[in-house]
Amino acid sequence: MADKNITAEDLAHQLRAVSVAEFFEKNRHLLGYENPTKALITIVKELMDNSLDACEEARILPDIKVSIKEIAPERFKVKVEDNGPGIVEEKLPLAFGKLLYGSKFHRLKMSRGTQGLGASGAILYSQLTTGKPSKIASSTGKEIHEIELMIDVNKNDPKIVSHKEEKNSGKWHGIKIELETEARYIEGKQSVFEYLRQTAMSNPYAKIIYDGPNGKVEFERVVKEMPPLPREIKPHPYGVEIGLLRRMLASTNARNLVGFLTSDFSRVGRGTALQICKLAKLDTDRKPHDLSHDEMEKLHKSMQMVKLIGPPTDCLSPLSEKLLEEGLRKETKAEFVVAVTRPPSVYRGNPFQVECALAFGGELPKEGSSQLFRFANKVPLLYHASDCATTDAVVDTDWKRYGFSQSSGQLPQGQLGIFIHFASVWVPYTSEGKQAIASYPEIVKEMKLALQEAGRKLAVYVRQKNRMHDRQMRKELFEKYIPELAESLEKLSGDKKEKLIEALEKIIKKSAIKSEENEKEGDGREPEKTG
Amino acid sequence: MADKNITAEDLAHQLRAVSVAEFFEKNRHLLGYENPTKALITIVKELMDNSLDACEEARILPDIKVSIKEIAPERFKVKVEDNGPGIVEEKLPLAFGKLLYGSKFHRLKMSRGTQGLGASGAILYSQLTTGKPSKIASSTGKEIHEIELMIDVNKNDPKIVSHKEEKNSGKWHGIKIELETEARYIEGKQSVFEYLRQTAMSNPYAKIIYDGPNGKVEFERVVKEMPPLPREIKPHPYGVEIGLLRRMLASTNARNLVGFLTSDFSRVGRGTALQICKLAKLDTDRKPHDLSHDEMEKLHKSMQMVKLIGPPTDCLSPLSEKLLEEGLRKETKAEFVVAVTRPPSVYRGNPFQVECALAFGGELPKEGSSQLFRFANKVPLLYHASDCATTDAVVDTDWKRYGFSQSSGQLPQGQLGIFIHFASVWVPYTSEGKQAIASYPEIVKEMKLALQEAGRKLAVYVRQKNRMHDRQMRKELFEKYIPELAESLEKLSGDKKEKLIEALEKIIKKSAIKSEENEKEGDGREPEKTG
Amino acid sequence: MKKKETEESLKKLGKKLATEISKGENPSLEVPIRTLSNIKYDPHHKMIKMGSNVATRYFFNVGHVRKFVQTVEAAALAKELNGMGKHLSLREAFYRMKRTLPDSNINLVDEQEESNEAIEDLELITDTSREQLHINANKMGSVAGKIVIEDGGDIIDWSKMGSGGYSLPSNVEDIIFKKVNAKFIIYMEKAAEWERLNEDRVWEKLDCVIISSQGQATRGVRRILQRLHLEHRLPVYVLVDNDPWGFYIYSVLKFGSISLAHISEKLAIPDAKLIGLTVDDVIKYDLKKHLIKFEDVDFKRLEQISNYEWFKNSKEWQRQFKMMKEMKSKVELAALSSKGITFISDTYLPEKIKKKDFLD
Amino acid sequence: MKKKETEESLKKLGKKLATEISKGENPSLEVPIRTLSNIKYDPHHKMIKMGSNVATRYFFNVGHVRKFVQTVEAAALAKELNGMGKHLSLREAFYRMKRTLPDSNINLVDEQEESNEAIEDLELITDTSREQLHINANKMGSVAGKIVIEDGGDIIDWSKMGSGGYSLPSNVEDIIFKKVNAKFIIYMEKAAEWERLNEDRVWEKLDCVIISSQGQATRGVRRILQRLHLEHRLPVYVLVDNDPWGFYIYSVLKFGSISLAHISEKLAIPDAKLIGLTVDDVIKYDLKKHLIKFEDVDFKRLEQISNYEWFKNSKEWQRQFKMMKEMKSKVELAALSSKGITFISDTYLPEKIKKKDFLD
Repeated sequence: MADKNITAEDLAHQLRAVSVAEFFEKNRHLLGYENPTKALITIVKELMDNSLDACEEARILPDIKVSIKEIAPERFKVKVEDNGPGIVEEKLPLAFGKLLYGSKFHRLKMSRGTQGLGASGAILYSQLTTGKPSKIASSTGKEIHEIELMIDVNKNDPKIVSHKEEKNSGKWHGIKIELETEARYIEGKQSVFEYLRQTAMSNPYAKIIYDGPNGKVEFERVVKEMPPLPREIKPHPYGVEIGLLRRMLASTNARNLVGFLTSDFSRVGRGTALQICKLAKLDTDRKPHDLSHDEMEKLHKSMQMVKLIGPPTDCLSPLSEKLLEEGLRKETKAEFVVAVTRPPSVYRGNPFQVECALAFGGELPKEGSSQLFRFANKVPLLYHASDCATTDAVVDTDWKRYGFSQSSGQLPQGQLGIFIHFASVWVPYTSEGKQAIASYPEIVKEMKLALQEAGRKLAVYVRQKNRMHDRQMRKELFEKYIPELAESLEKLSGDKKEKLIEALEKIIKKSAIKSEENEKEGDGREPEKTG
Repeated sequence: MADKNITAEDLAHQLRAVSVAEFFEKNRHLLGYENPTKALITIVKELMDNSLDACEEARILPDIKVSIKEIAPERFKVKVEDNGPGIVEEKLPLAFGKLLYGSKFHRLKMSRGTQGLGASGAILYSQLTTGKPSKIASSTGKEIHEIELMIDVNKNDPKIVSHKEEKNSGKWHGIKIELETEARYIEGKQSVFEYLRQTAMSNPYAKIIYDGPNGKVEFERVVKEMPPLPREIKPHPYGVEIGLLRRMLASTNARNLVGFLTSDFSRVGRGTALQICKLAKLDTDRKPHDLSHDEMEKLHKSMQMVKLIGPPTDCLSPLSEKLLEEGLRKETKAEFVVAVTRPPSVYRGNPFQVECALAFGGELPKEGSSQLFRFANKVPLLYHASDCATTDAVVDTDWKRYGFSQSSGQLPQGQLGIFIHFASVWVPYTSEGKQAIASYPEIVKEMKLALQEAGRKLAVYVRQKNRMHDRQMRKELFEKYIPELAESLEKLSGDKKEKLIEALEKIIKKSAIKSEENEKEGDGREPEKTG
Repeated sequence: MKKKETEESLKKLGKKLATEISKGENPSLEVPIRTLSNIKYDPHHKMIKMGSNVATRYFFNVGHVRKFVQTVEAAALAKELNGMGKHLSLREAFYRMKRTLPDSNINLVDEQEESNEAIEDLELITDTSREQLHINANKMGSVAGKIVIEDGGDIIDWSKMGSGGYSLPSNVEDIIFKKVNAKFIIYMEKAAEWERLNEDRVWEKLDCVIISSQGQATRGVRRILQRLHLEHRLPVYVLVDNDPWGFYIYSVLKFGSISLAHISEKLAIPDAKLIGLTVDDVIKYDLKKHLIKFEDVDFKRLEQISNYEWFKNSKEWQRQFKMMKEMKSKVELAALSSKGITFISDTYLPEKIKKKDFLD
Repeated sequence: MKKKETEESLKKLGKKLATEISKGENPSLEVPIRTLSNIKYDPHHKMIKMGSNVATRYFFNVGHVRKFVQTVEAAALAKELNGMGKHLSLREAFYRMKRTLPDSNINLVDEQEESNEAIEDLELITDTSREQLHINANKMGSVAGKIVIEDGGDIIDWSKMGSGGYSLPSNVEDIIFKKVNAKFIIYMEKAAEWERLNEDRVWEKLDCVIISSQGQATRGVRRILQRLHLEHRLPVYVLVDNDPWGFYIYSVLKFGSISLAHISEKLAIPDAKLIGLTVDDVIKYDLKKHLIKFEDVDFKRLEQISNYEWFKNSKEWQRQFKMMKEMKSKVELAALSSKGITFISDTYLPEKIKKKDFLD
């Protein structure tokens, strides 16, 4: 072959479809597997996300066990077990053995996972680095199915290596998954442990048992209620691009435009639908399938022009102030915690909601910068803090007002923990790693409002605490200076030192109350008088 | 539905496959469509890459026309036409209307595109933002096929809107593609114009005509030879992970292990194959399909343990020093250009090769930092310069040695253009945007060696140029100081000023030669003598 | 002579405070405010003076207590020094005041800044000068010329001081002028310039006194200039570089300064005149080739000075400022030596004085 | 007296260069090198001295030409000054040398730094001192005590100088000592300290001379100390703060300095002794509560000084350095006033002198 000229026919022979699995195997960094350290965290995160989502949908308080054991240098066995509803036998292979397969991609509703790439991605990475199948056990409460699974990368299809069915005397339900992987284990700010610790903060109704290379830790359940289940919503007209509108028109069951607009979108009533048609100069009886391209463009434009209220927000499931406070208090042992849940808001047609909490004192580090804990849809974000909307919001907030020192462009200083949770049906991550939230002005603004409200509440507490301390200090201060004054004054006036001290001590008792009233002068400035 | 508890059965009903097209539509930033400015550059880049790759494989000197016209605010019509081999009619819809479909994913050979996501991604983005089909015309030299195409996003399949066949009296061959898109057009460092300008630098055998919103520009062909066509190679044992080995074992046509190793890998002869089997304690006659997992692991380990020469490097197609120099000279009008092509090298089993060129003077900016032009497989990199191995290599090179000032950690200062080309079968991009090369030590080292060699050659030129200038300056300098010296000396010694001046003028003529020899002293330091 | 008065006013202060204490009141000090807002130019007396704004400082106030005690301690120290007839430098006074409060690790003063402020406040409270409180400022300055003084019992003839001159003390209150044959005084900002004039015996040829400090004139120098001016009517001519800093030295000598506004009467010489260098001198004496380019800081200073109330209505001064601003450069006195080694003594000064070519 | 010699050596230099030029040679100057590598401690004479390394500077050398012409111009100026019997300050000399080269915008000197260096080179080339070249250094310093001098025809009695003292000129070469009744000299680094001792009339009570400069002693002060020491055998006692900077002032007075190593013989006083403050004094006089914490820069300076060759073999000095390092603090002379206003004059100095409690 080689240097002879290649023709279009030659090239045609080389054209082939690439399977999704092949693509992600080669581009594994897109899934968070760019290095062995991050790979381990990604595996745990993806399996945890699935477990927590499943428990929540089934309204089961999550009990999750995570185990990581080193079985050879840079090779680990990872196990995650939950008490969720399990997956029915027929769907088990596809749910874990096919990339881009899941329940969450096509709906508008807040959840942790979205793309059907999480667990299958972990299994793909495991088999790429170890060549071994993964073991999955599932039960919906009846018998237990245990399968060994690999992914046929060329076809992006599951390949079952073995399948066992067992009795389930304990009525166990849930998923247990076990896989081997090449990885590296570290402790510290970006570690599996920290990921689980923060997950416990943002999911205080979950119990998490972690059996890691350095021992066992239990994160206890702090509260017994779960936040309400989010509802699925339909797209809001403001958030729909023309390409998507064309597809919706083609696949709708509605027989005319008004029906299409009212049934396939949220917040569009009959009146609004008529208005949209009128603006687009389209007959309300037109069949959605029959629109020409120009008509579609007009329809799309008109949809952006009518006045609509924002999308419904019950697709969101915030933690609530109470849960936030409990979760944060437990993990930081803070002496004071305050939480704020903002009302829902909208960016680019997507509903979202911001929550924040501030923790003060306790086991938080006394020196240096405050600690920022970032979450999106209850999932901790460990990487890329500097690119994140949460960081922008904290840095832009004037913490001096609330009694914390802060250099320009920096986090505040002090014994402070800052928790920010961003909940949305579609989180605008800045990059593929899903580790930072893009700084849309609407989002940063909501975050700042939340921080300011919480900051004001915290400031009241801190000030009260300081006041008690000040009173005692004041008295001691005057007592130290009295002998000095008396001594100088004796030299100056000739009056006896002892007599002066006695008189001054008397005044101090009398003036104790008065000096408190004077408090505001106590900043060292002298009142001016015009003589 | 809503708050009633959801069971595993309910969840099972919601499980669905997600098409690749749906996935990338929602995650378009993974393909370089994160904002309207970058989207326009990405579209041009993807279409250009395909055209250049096709011409090169068919050994045709590329003639490419790019046209961008604003047809409404933030809406553009983009046309790219090449004179390549074209695509046969049957494959036309799939090549453009299906994501992850292409000729380059499965082979080890240097090329611009790799994943079969380029053109189809551009069409997907076009239809998402405008709802319109794209027009593609193709001819292999016979009749011309013109189709209008959309992508069925749910299925990831092409949908042909129209198909025309036309006579081809002019025997034209190539591809013409025309699409509309939402976008924003800018000029400057990260623009379509700059992308094309740099493409012309790295592809001096191509002629590019650009008809943009601000007028028409032609980048002329500078040379008429193309670099040799790279050959496809087989994987090298050092670069194969166990998961891939497992798949190769399953799909090989070889009937025994020795056959498998010698025919499916590069650089493995019979002797080495036997050695690998011996190390793995595996019978050489074993059928590749029959290996157990443990045996595969042993085989994999043994493959890493034997001594092998590096992979063949004819899979690479560097530009060559001559082409580099011509390309850079034309675009910068530099007064001096020097290029260096390093011998091929290897990182992680992947062959690669570094080229660099330095341009001095001409139309390069006289003030401020030098200009760095970065390329991977002949494609310009416009974004993320600070994260790139090329920048690391330039910054780490000591440019003071070559006569340029440089602050620590910065690019050198001066009228200097630096061109670095990284060629490899697999470019280790730092992120999905394909805009920066990861700083592997092997890669940075090669780049630095190339820069140093070119730097030394440039320094010789610059020094020679400076020397001529210095001679004249020296003479003028002494002539200025002579009257001063004479005047002071008259006061001091009583000798007549005029006489002294005359004597000094005489010496200056005589010593013209001698002072040149003294040159090295001319730095103002005085030679020391021990008295 | 004023020693008794000083001691009295210090004692009075003590008595006032002791009385307040015995009555059970919060003892307080009325401290005239030394911020810019309380300082005004008095065009009638041609002097910068303090306004009448006063702050009350209490002992029983967390923000005041430390300064309050420091001020009283400064008063006690001043009383002791007056009693002994001894003087202390500011640094020594700091060490005298520094002591540790019982049962604590707090010092009454930690930084000299604190004792300095206490002493300044005390000057204001008791309407005395630091010299009267027996606290010395810096010692700096030489003098030569046709005057004989008596100081500490010694008779000193300033015209018989060889090449070095008489070294001025920091406190000149006790100097007695025995014989004054000088007709005027030239004050210059640099000791090198003084040596030039002394070597050339300018004071002998022109019947005058030459005095220098270094840069800004010290309090001792300003006081002796003022005393000779007031007690013996000697005109004072100021010789400085042609730059905003030289002008500022002149301004302080003549009108007083903001930081010492409270004792302007004891320091300022409203009739002092500038004998050079003016911008006109630069042109007339052909010094343009020795221009030193202005820096940003020079422009700023010039801008400030040209806005001083006391220069604002002077056409002549505004002309100087404008020319300097256009010239964008300054010129040093030393540049006169480019015209000849003794040019300043033989030509420049005699000419200026003969023509009465002064800037007022 | 040495004036003729100076003029001769300057003329000789000119003749040498003119001869070279007329022979068609590249005229050259041999300049002793002033870098650290060419400076050595001479333990025999107890002085820092210049080594014998020399650099040759050519006119026809791009790197040398400017400095070459500057040096010759400095020589021409010095010859002129000697001829006139006049002196110039360094700044005035700069202006005298500054001129623009014909047909160019180059000045012969642009910065005073350049003329200063040319003058220093000239001192080395002609083996003269700046005083002999008639270029004045800074003027700074007061003196009082039991000595009578004659200077420029005036008779000046240093014991009749009131509260101010005699102001020392920058050039003391021409001073004649008429009557010397003092037994020793106390040199102190601060003028405030000098005023303390003068007010307390220490020079009278202890039969001595008190001299101060400000910080590092000026050349004039060092020369007068050396002249009194050599010509009248007066011991010199140095009174400085207890810190590395005080020790350094002592070191320079005694052994000379690196920058003026070429004229150590004319400035250094190898027999000078430190009268305080030593670390022992700090302990003995109970000054520990006035410690001022060392900064990094103090530690560095102490480290440098303790490594000086001339201190390296002195057990006593190394003991001081070690104690200071452990104390991590310095103490100022002014702190003695915390013991009593006149404590330094009444107790400290008399005790130290009586017990000959000096550090050598």
